[in-house]
Amino acid sequence: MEYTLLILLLPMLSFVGIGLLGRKLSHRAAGISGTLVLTAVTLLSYLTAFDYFTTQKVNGVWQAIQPYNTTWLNVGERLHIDLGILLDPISVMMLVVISTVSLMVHIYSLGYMKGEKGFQRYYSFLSLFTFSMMGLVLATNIFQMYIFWELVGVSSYLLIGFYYTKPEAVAASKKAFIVTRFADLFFLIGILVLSYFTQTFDFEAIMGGDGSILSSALGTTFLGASALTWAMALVFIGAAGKSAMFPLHVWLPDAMEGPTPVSALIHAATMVVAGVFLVARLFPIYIGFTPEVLQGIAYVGAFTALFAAIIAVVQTDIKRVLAFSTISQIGFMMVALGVSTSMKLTPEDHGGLGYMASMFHLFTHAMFKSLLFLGAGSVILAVNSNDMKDMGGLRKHLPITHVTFLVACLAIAGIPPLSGFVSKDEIVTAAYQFSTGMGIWMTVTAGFTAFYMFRLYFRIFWGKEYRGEVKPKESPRSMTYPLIFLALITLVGGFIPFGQFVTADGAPYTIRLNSTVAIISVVVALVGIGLATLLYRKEEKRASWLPSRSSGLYKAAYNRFYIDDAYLFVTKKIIFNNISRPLAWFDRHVIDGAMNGLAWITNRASDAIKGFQSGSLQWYAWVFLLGTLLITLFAILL
Amino acid sequence: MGEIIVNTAGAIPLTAYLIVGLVMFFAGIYGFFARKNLIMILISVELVLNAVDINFAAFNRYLFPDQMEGMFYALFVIAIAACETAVAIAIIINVYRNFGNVEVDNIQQMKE
Amino acid sequence: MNFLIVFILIPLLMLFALFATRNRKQVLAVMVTGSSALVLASIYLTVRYILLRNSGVAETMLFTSSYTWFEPLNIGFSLGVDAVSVTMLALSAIIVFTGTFVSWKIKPLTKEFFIWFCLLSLGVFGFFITTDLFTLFMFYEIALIPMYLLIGIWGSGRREYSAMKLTLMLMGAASLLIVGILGIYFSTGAVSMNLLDLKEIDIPLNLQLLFFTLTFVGFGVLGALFPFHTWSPDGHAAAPTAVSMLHAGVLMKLGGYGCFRVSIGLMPEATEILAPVFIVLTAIGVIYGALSAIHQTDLKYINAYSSVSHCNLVLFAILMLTRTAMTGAVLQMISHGLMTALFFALIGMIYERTHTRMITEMGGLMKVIPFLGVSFVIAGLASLGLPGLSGFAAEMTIFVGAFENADLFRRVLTIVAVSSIVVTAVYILRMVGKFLFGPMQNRKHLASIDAVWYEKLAVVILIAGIAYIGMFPLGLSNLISDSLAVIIK
Amino acid sequence: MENFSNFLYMREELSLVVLIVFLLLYDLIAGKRGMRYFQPAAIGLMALHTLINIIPRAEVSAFGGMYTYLPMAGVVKSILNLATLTVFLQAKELFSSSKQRQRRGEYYFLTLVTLLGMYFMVSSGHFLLFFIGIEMASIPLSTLVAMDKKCKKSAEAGAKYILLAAFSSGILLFGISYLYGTTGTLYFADMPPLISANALQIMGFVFFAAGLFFKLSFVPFHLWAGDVYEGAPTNVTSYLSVVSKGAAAFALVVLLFKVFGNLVVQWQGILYAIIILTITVGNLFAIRQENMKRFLAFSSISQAGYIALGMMGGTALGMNMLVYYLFVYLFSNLAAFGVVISIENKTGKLNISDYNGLYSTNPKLSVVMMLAMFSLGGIPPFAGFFSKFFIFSAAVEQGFYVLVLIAALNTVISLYYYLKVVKAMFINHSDNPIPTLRTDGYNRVSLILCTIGILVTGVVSLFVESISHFGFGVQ
Repeated sequence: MEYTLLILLLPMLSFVGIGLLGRKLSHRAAGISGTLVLTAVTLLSYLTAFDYFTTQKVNGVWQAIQPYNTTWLNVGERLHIDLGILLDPISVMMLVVISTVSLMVHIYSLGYMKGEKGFQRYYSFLSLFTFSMMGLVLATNIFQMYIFWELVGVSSYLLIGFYYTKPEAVAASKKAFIVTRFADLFFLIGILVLSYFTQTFDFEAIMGGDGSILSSALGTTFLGASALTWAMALVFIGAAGKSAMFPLHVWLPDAMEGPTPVSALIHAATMVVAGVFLVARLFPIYIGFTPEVLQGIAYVGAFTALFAAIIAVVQTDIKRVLAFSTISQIGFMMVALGVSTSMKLTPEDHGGLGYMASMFHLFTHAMFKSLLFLGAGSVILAVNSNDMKDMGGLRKHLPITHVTFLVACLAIAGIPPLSGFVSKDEIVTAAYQFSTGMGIWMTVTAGFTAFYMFRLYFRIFWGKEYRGEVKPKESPRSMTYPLIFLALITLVGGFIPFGQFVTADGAPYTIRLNSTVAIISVVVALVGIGLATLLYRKEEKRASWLPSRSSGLYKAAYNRFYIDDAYLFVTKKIIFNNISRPLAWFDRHVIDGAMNGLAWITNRASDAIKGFQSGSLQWYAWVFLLGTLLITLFAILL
Repeated sequence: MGEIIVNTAGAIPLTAYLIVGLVMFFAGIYGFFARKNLIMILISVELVLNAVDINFAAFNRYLFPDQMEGMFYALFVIAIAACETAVAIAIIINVYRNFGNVEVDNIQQMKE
Repeated sequence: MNFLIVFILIPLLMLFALFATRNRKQVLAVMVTGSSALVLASIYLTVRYILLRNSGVAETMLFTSSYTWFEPLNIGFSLGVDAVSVTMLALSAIIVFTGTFVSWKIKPLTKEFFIWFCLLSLGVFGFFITTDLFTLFMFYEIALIPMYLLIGIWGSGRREYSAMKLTLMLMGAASLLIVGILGIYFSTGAVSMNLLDLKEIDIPLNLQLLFFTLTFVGFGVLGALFPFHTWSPDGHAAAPTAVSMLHAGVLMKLGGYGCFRVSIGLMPEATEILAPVFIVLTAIGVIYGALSAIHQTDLKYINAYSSVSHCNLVLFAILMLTRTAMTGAVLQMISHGLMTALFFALIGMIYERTHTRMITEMGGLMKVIPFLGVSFVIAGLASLGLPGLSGFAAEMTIFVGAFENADLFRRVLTIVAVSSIVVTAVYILRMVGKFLFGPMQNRKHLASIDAVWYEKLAVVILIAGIAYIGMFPLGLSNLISDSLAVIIK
Repeated sequence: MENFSNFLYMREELSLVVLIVFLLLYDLIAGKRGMRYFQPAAIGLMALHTLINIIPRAEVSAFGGMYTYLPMAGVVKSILNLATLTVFLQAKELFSSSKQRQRRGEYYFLTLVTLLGMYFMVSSGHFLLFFIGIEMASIPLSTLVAMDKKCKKSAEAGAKYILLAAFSSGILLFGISYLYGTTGTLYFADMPPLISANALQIMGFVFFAAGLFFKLSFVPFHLWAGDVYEGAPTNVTSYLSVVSKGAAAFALVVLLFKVFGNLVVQWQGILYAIIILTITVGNLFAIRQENMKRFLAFSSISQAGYIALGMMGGTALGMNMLVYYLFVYLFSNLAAFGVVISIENKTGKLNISDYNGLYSTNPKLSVVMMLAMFSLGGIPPFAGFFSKFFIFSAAVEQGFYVLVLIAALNTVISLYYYLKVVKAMFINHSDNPIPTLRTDGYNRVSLILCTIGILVTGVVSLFVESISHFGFGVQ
């Protein structure tokens, strides 16, 4: 399956080509060529998926294969960083997800970004991102993953800051990059620790054997935990940064400053789930050797899911709502991984259900969340605003957008038989298996999800009539077709026998719905939707009920529980003002001052002894004599 | 060498000469430091040189009477001191021409 | 005749030719010819070197030859290169070449500028090809002094103060060095000052400790060893563009190179003992430089502090005493050389257009000068260690190599050094965000024109180098690593 | 009559005496017209004298050991000759003003007499000849210092010099008298075994050495130097700073090595302290000077400290490097003085600040000055770097790490003030720079000679290698 290499190379070429030619290309040429390349990549991805899932099953278990691997850099006697392609169920699944969403976004952007300055740049960056993301999921070793991890980070930076003349966009891109970089630091340290003990970066070498390679890391303890625990926890911090887990989620809402299709691609469907993918990739180690870290992941995920859902309830910027929704949904995926208790997924042992559910939700979420973002983009383009206040009653003006948006909302809310229902239900089931408390927590979160999504839906498409001066127009076909396509997937995605393809141990599994959990979920979802309908369907008066009832909590949630302010405090006040500024001062005045001080001392010394050269003949002779006598004394004493 | 009779018994001991020399030496140096007139300073230097002559002569006479090195050295010192004095006087006259007096405190134009 | 002499002959010939030139055109012709010749020579040398190595020649150094120079002191003019020097020579050639183009419009006294520039490069090239302690020291000083005039005459800002500070601090370092070098020679009873001969001789440990400190600090000052780095921000900020490029890009590498060749190469036992002290200093330097850079508002100061951070990382890696870390150190030297040269070149070009280097007084320049802006962003990304650009490969080699150490102390300090990647990101993005992005600050800047051909040429060459090393580091890394095998097991 | 043939061993002295007598007679006999050729004749003959004596002879002793010719002394004499020749080349302008024209002959005559004195100093085998040499060198020098009759500073400098020189002679003689008293001999060759480091001998030695330290202007015997250098005619200053200092340095090193070998502990201790003091104090005073001559005076005080590093070890290497240092120092310092003289004669300007913007009007002079400064500061590839490196080697060889470190750190200060001059010429701007001027031909020759010396004597190893054949260590 060497052709998989093309999946990496084509977007790379497209990036370099469009990037170098730049303005020499017309908008149209850049857009079309970028989209064509992506189409080819998508087809190749599908081909890969088809090829893989038809051929690579041995003894009923999906096998991981490496069609391509080459040494990129030697770092030591045994350590070497490779670049290669690893195909296994999750990477193939990710290939499909990424290429599909990316292609949709490419097509969508032809319409959405039309006439924007820097159109070519936009497409070149999109290609860069696709390349990086592909490289990330296909990584054969943890260092390759880190390399592409950084590259997706920078593509995200470049794309968030696409409108670089807007200060908010610049600030947001900077924030996104730095927060994730901060998390990546821990990822890198985790890699260093892990590789120090295992002497390899390779996934298969680390996870393929009987675990003896990890024994030295397990045997070494540092501050009360084994080195492996540390390493895996550090790696998870990296994952948490990219996947916007609390408290590293602050960058994601701001990242919405980027063009909306970018938000759909990067900040909803693909890059932000890289953290989930990373944990899934290293799942055998987490579950086999450091279950305590895995539990921690579950709690972080659960907290983040509800936390973000609560914030999403009160946001008024539609993209922000979606951003917090994304955070919350990724929390679901993390929870699902965290509540797994074993690799197995058989009727007897459901330990691996969470893993499967997580991957499934990753898949479905990618589809409906990108659909939501693209829909939101369509709305924004129509009314030229992000704010709910400027919207309302748009269902008549934007029929296609409206319908597809509704489909996505129903999916995320968990209404059967849409795809979101199936995957989320699996997660909640897994959570109940873990503990009842976790199950209830996740159910409540799901209820919040339904509520805020329909609040969003109603406030955009229902409520007051649209009062803008220009009559909103439905978006061009280049934008609506992707919406329709994604809506279709969302509609039928739930019927994909996902367990047949992706499970923790590679053995197929047939999804069975747990009816109790399913009924509870649906009821909760319906309650959420009902509440939203009640409050927001008609007019604005009722909409202010929520803020007035719980003003303190509302305000706190509206301000995102002041986490951003805390960050701002730490970075601006503490690091910038209280560390960097004094340090700069210290450098100028103390260290440099010491150097200047030497010069000053020399000059002072020169001043101090100038009196010796008094000009007096007798003084000269006197010094002469005294010197002679002193030296005599000195010499005699020697 | 001629008939030089070294009679140390009952004569003035060497240390006495040396003390005289030392006293003259430091008297000269004191004069150099204390006098304000360049001529007087010059004379003080002469005193120093003469003290050295005494030393040479005394050492030669008392310790190494069989050769004349010290004596000759003293002679040469006297001669050279004379040259030095001549030149010094000439320069001091030049100082007088330029400054109008020969006070040592005046020749302090250059310092530091 | 030894081919390496070419690297001294060419700058010498350039010097003589420059004396004879009569107008700016001739000066530039000489410079372009000469620096191209240097580039070609370095390419030829690299190829020859690789071919020789591939054919199985296993000596520590190739192209060795030794001429007696000062017989009474057994001082020879010894030449020889290993992979480290070869790559350094290539780096220097590239930077001299690009520096020429960057100084295309230098005024006043064009001829004099290039004469000093040539002398500076003579020192640099000489330093990298010799293996004799004396000549090493001599070329080190030759490279030092032209800086004074180059900054003093053609600099900007507080140029006189900065030039004097730079010269005196580096001269102070040289005075430590001279004692160390002479001490090494005389205390061993060696028969020559050739490094290759001295390596065979054991120096008593107590003296090693003294000489190691002297030479490491001596060379370290040029490598911006904390806390002796303060010449760098002022000096680089005041220097004219090409000089900043050459100085930060190559001259600062003399420090690391010297530490590696002399301090560590000759005194391994003392290194073992004293390394912790300097590791702490350099680790502080890495973080300290980066944190100081956050607060600066002058582009050149930001980059100078960034250089402090990166150069301390070089020294840090050298002290780790693992082959991987040292390979990383050399990679970092090259990478930082290209990167910082690119930075300074771009800052110079931007300054010519905006007449300010304060990021607070600029904004939105990306719109006006997209070529320079994009190049600047690339340089920034290279500096913050983006994969695919040279900084990443170098830093990762260093980090992994440093982490190979069995003792916890070094590993903990490695983590401290690693954390600089975040801080670096902060100041780079802050800088880029302030002056390239955002709204226009100054209407006058709208009239700026984008890069012209000679500027583009220099920038493109440097970027190509950065990208090439960033994407395909394996060959270079193996070359260096093999060469280091004889020094570090 | 046999003794007279001994004179033939004093070849250099004889040829110099012939030169002196010839010039004396020329000055006496020639009329106004003939005097026009006086300087060319003096320079030509001096060059001839330098040439015929340039190759050192074998070691020889004459007059029962009173006069000892060492090959190294021959080298040093050649260096002194060369320096004197250069000083003569720079002297033309000194007498261009009519008021001093009549004293042209005296200047050359007196200078050469001091040179003869220095010959005696470096070749003597007996304290008497040595003393005569020292006085021959210093008494005429004082008249040279005071030569500018109308100038107050010159008169003051002359008075200071002659009186302090006499004072120092007194101290020196006092020391010799005690050395004589304790050993009973004044021959260099006989004295070493009789020196047993008792207190009286040490006192005698220190008093004697103080006289030489005075000539070398070691701190704390240096105080005269600044004033005298400033007050003397610039040409004389340059002679003082190079020739007089060089002769004294070599005489000292020979005495220390040959005569006072038994006191090596003492004189190493003394020199250790004196070198640190001399270099540091010289530097500290030099940084505050504005007057170029005074500045060079203190710079040369500090240079004397470096010269003394060669004595520290008591080795042949040290002596070789000391002589080599003198050789290089000659070119560097005289190049600087050449430029100062040239500018002073045309404009009368002497301050460093007057040199502001000199490069824009007199590029060549500036470059020579810069080379001189760099060479003095020890910057490669100029000769000063090599001599400094080598003299440091000589000290490090004997394990004086700390001393060399202090000396080396002091080069930083010295570089500071040397660069100050460079900065004035190249970097500073002036509204009223020194106008473009034309240096006279002789001086130009001297500057070219010095420039070549600065550029060549370091890089080309021939010089240091030739010198290295003749050195000897403590005996």
